[in-house]
Amino acid sequence: MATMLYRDAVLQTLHAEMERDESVVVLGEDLVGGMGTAGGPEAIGGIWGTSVGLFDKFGKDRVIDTPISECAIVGAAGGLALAGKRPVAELMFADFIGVSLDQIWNQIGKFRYMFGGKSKCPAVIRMAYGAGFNAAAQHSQSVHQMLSGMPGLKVVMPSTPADVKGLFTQAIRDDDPVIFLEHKALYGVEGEVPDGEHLVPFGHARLSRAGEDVTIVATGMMVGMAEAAADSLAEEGIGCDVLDLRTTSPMDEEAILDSVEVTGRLVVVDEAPARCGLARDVSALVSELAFASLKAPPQAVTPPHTPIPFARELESAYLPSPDKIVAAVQKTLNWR
Amino acid sequence: MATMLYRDAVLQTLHAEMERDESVVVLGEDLVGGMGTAGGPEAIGGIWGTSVGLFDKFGKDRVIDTPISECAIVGAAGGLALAGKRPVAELMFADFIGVSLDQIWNQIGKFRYMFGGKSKCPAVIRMAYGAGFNAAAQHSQSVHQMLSGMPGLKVVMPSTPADVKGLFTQAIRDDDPVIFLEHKALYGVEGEVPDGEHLVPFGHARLSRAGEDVTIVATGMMVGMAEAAADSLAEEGIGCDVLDLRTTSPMDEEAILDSVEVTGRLVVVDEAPARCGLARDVSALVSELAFASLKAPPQAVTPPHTPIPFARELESAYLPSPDKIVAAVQKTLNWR
Amino acid sequence: MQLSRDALLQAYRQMRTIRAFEERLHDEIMKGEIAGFTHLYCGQEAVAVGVCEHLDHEDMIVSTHRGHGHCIAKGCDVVGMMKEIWGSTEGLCNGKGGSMHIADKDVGMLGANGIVGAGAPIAVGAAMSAKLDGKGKVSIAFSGDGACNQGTTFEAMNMAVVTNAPAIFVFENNKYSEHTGFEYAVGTNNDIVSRAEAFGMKVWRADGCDFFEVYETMRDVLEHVRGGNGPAAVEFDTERFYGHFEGDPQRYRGEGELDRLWAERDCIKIFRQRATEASLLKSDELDGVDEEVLALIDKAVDDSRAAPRPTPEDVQRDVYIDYF
Amino acid sequence: MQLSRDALLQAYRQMRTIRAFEERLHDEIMKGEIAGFTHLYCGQEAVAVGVCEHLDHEDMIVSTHRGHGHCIAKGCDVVGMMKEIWGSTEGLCNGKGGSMHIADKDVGMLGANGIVGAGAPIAVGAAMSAKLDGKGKVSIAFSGDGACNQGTTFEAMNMAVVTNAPAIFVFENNKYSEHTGFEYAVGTNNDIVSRAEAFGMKVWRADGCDFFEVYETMRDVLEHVRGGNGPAAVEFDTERFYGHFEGDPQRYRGEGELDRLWAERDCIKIFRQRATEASLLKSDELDGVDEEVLALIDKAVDDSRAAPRPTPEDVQRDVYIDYF
Ligand SMILES: Cc1ncc(C[n+]2csc(CCOP(=O)(O)OP(=O)(O)O)c2C)c(N)n1
Ligand SMILES: Cc1ncc(C[n+]2csc(CCOP(=O)(O)OP(=O)(O)O)c2C)c(N)n1
Ligand SMILES: [Mg+2]
Ligand SMILES: [Mg+2]
Repeated sequence: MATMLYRDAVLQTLHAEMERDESVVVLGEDLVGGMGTAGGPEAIGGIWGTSVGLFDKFGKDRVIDTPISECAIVGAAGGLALAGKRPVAELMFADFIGVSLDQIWNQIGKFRYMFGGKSKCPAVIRMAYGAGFNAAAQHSQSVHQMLSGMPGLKVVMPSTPADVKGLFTQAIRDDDPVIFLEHKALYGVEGEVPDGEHLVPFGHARLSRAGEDVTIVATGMMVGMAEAAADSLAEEGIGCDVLDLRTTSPMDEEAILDSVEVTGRLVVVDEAPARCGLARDVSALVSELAFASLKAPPQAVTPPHTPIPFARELESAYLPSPDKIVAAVQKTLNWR
Repeated sequence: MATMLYRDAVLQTLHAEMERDESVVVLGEDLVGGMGTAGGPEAIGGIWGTSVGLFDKFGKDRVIDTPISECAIVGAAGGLALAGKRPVAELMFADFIGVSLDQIWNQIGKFRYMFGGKSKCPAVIRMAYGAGFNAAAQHSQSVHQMLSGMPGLKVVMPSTPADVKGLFTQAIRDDDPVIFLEHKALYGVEGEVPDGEHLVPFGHARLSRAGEDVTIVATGMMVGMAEAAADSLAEEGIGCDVLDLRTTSPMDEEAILDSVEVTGRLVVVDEAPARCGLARDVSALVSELAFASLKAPPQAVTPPHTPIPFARELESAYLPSPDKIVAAVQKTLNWR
Repeated sequence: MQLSRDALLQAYRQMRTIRAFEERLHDEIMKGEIAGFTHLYCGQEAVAVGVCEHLDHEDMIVSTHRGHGHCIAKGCDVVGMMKEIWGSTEGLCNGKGGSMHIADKDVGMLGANGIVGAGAPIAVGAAMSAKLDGKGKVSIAFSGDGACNQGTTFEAMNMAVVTNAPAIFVFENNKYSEHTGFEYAVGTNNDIVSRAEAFGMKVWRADGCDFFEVYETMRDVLEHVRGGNGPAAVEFDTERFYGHFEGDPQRYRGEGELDRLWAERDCIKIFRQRATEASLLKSDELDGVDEEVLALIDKAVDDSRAAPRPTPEDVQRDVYIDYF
Repeated sequence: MQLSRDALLQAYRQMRTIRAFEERLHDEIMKGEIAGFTHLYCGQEAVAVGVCEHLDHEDMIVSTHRGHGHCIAKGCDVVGMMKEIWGSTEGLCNGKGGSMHIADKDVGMLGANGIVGAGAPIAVGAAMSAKLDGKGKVSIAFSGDGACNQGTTFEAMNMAVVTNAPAIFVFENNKYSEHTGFEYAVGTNNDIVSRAEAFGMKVWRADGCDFFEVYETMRDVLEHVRGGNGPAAVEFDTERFYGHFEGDPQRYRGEGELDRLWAERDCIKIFRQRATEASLLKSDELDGVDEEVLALIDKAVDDSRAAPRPTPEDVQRDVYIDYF
């Protein structure tokens, strides 16, 4: 097992898959960097450093640096996929689904169904999401709740470098359109990554902490917070299952229900607000399907119903935290 | 009280509010119709017939027929609102939020917050939503679940001509940005509408049927289905509260919780799929806040996780129906 | 190069098939037999056929809400299309798509589209793929005069220029977007392709009601694009004979406008005239084609009426290839 | 018409204020005092000031992610801006917006924007409003050479032409969008405003590093637009002196490129040279302004450091005017 950064797991998977399969093509803004400049290509290799070295190795027809035209980027990915390629498009910030949603939602997500199952659209749309950098309301958002609600799309949210490799490889080889959500604050996180071929199938949650008192469900950046909460609760003798969903569409409903059947108590942590969000979805799912097992009302730890504020103090107050998760766990334990 | 069509309640409210306040401006595609043609202006008055006669009365600077440029339409509404006007933009089909989402989500919905409460954006974005016309995957969608999850927006879903008048008047006079969702299949529905000034405040659900056994929560087109179900259940001696939410943001959580406290049983009907949808939101809300009152697991009646199919038989199977609601009510009554 | 007699007959057959398909739809829709939103291509046949007669199945096209003509011209099965519009499981899209979403990747028809302007970026992606394959294939985006105001169309044009993709933007200027006139909605007030030109693209303009002009113009366009010289745009002046959608009262038309168009701008009439006057084809040959085409459409409708209907279980099929 | 001495001094003061504001930010960001993403306008001052010196508070502007210069030129309070970037509740946006979202509607500054291309449609709406008010006011959208590839920008230009709105599209061509060169990303490969021209708009081009040229060009542009002759576009050739964002290593620059720009294309240096050589202003007058400006920026930073910080309760304020 090699140790590597989350960011590098993205990069190395791209290198590996592009070598393995020449139908894999990447496109996005500044993916090469330096196009049309005196400094020349590969001046940056993606603003997240997730495409360094691709241009030199695979050339301009497979590593396509694009103008600032997100709709055309996703649309082109759709066209490449319909034509038999495996495009991996980068949107830079998840917030930019605002300018490209039609292509994501009404086009690539629906081709297969609208065309009666006779086309396939193996496109991956990568984007960096999440808060924590005081980047304010238009550069910090979580979008999995919106995208998971769109039938036809698969939505992936890796929380570790190992899962980046396993899930991203799966995403590229998957024949359905996949939204691949990379958390900005995780890019610099290090972890062990299996050598050689490593695939993580979609729809299988990862149990990252085990306990019998409370089930905590989380994704992406929230997983680390849930783990921190679980670890501090463990010191007080409270055992938590921490379930990292890994993919929110498909969602591993079975793993959630199985865990709650044992614990009878549920805390869902999400980086998006509650209204029509993932936290409420999971709570409802459990309430509908594991009602008899529930010993206390499900708890949701989410940001409030506000845009994401700029100032440090405001953003910290906005986001979930291990403390807030601990409080929610205690609330469900102390219920009645 | 006059009797009028849902569609005409939209139209007459526009006439009344534009007369009352000259800062009200409307814009959208084919809103006038016939611009630049030999037939001349007012050839259509909106494809839903909801802007007939406005152009002749208020002229081209207040009744702005636009090119097919939804992003610019919503953006222009934002600019008009920031500059002190009360724009009412029409998006024709709700599905077209795909091409204009950035302006809805990242711009008009966030101006106030990002600018520290020092700007206001009294824009109304109207759009026709919903299935029932075999218009397939890109012209039939419900979008309230996505938009309600966007802090900064208010989301309104009238189900009767009277509520169209009351809620639309409120929307136009409201100082926050409002998404006004008109169901295509309701345009032709007739109902009594109060004469004179009639405002319905946001965040107040309407109890359209009263009963003590089960609470049914619905919006828009689903309200009629819930009523039909409640009426047929009433014949069997089963009493249902039918709550028409009217607005999904803000949502009248109190009314829902109060009703469930009495009935102990909840059925939520929604025209959008369950995943990260409104039905799951309401179920979770009740599970979190009225856990002790619940006698049975909440039931959601929603379409499956699929795009909207074309063929008549498929679309009928896709949509909720009074029968499916009755079945859900019986399921919750028969639980254990 | 002149077209051979066979090629001319084939072109005529395609145009007539589109016309007959649509006029039959017009009737059936009035009778209430067909559900959904249907936009008729009638009047624009010379464009679809004049463009697609140059293509093979590895060339790709992306279409619009007014897509029947493009589909037929590109080689989609006419009976399968009719069954689709009828909502049968034997339809080209198994009844899932309907009129606005017909596709058949096997003939290079990547899809009609209900979202105005959405096709152009998709076509650019297909063109990038064609470039990568290096076989000289092209990808064509059909767009209307209304679609040329959609941001996606502009982004697609710029992207095609930047990536030197073999994409062709075919603008069918039928002078109306729904009920609104081209002269109002398209800022330039003269044409569409001057915009494409400003993106650094080579552009052409031609009469879209004259098959021969369309065909010959496209020969030049394709030579340019297949030669690796980057994307191109072409604007065809054309006419829409029916309403924007079925049911449109067309109050935006001037007095006598439609009569004049039928008399002077009917591409099928024009084709027949030119082909017979130049003694390329004989009137009775063409009448023979007409009969065969009408028989085919009759069969398509009969088959569609008899074709199997979907069941509720079909709703959940084909959302994903595999979900878990 | 020549500018008065006072007007010249005011213009210089504005340019110097922008420069000093940003260079101080550059230092403070390096020290880690400031959170978030910051894009410096340094190098482009002559554009913001040359444009905005023609405007009053009822004229409106819409800005970009690189907005400090536009804000200062339009009259936003410099101390309030600094406090905003510091995240204080006394900031122009109460600490909610930060560098990318500064706005002050009272001076006609409708908002900076983190989404490239999003401003242009908003500016068109403001222009529609100005037209309705009939007072000859205008609305200006600032955009970069990168933003000119975003569909929204095109839609906005067409919409402005169609509605004959008094909108002005100011394109600041600093030749880079992030790390990518203008010649690569902008398909035309020569300029931006030829696109605007293709929408039927009157266009201008000028050197954005020369305040006098910007100012005089804008006089013509504004005369055209205030006169009700419809929208206009103008492209200024300008330079960005710092990285795209703070922290950018600028590996896309050629050898010696930045040194050359500082030497030859510094709009402040050029202004001083031209103003003193023509004996319009004296060097020591200008030095006096420099000192005043630096003192103001010192004060802004000191005040910002001392300014009150938000509390968790502030998070939920100002989402809506009233929710229930
Ligand atoms: C994004 C979007 N906006 C609006 C519509 C509604 N609409 C459907 S067709 C049409 C007119 C299109 O005009 P044009 O591009 O000229 O094509 P034509 O109908 O003339 O073939 C409009 C406005 C749509 N389907 N999608
Ligand atoms: C829709 C969108 N796409 C991409 C970005 C990321 N981004 C921020 S600034 C920028 C470059 C903008 O270039 P230009 O318009 O030339 O402005 P400049 O930075 O040169 O002032 C990019 C790509 C964004 N903020 N919004
Ligand atoms: Mg048209
Ligand atoms: Mg630039």
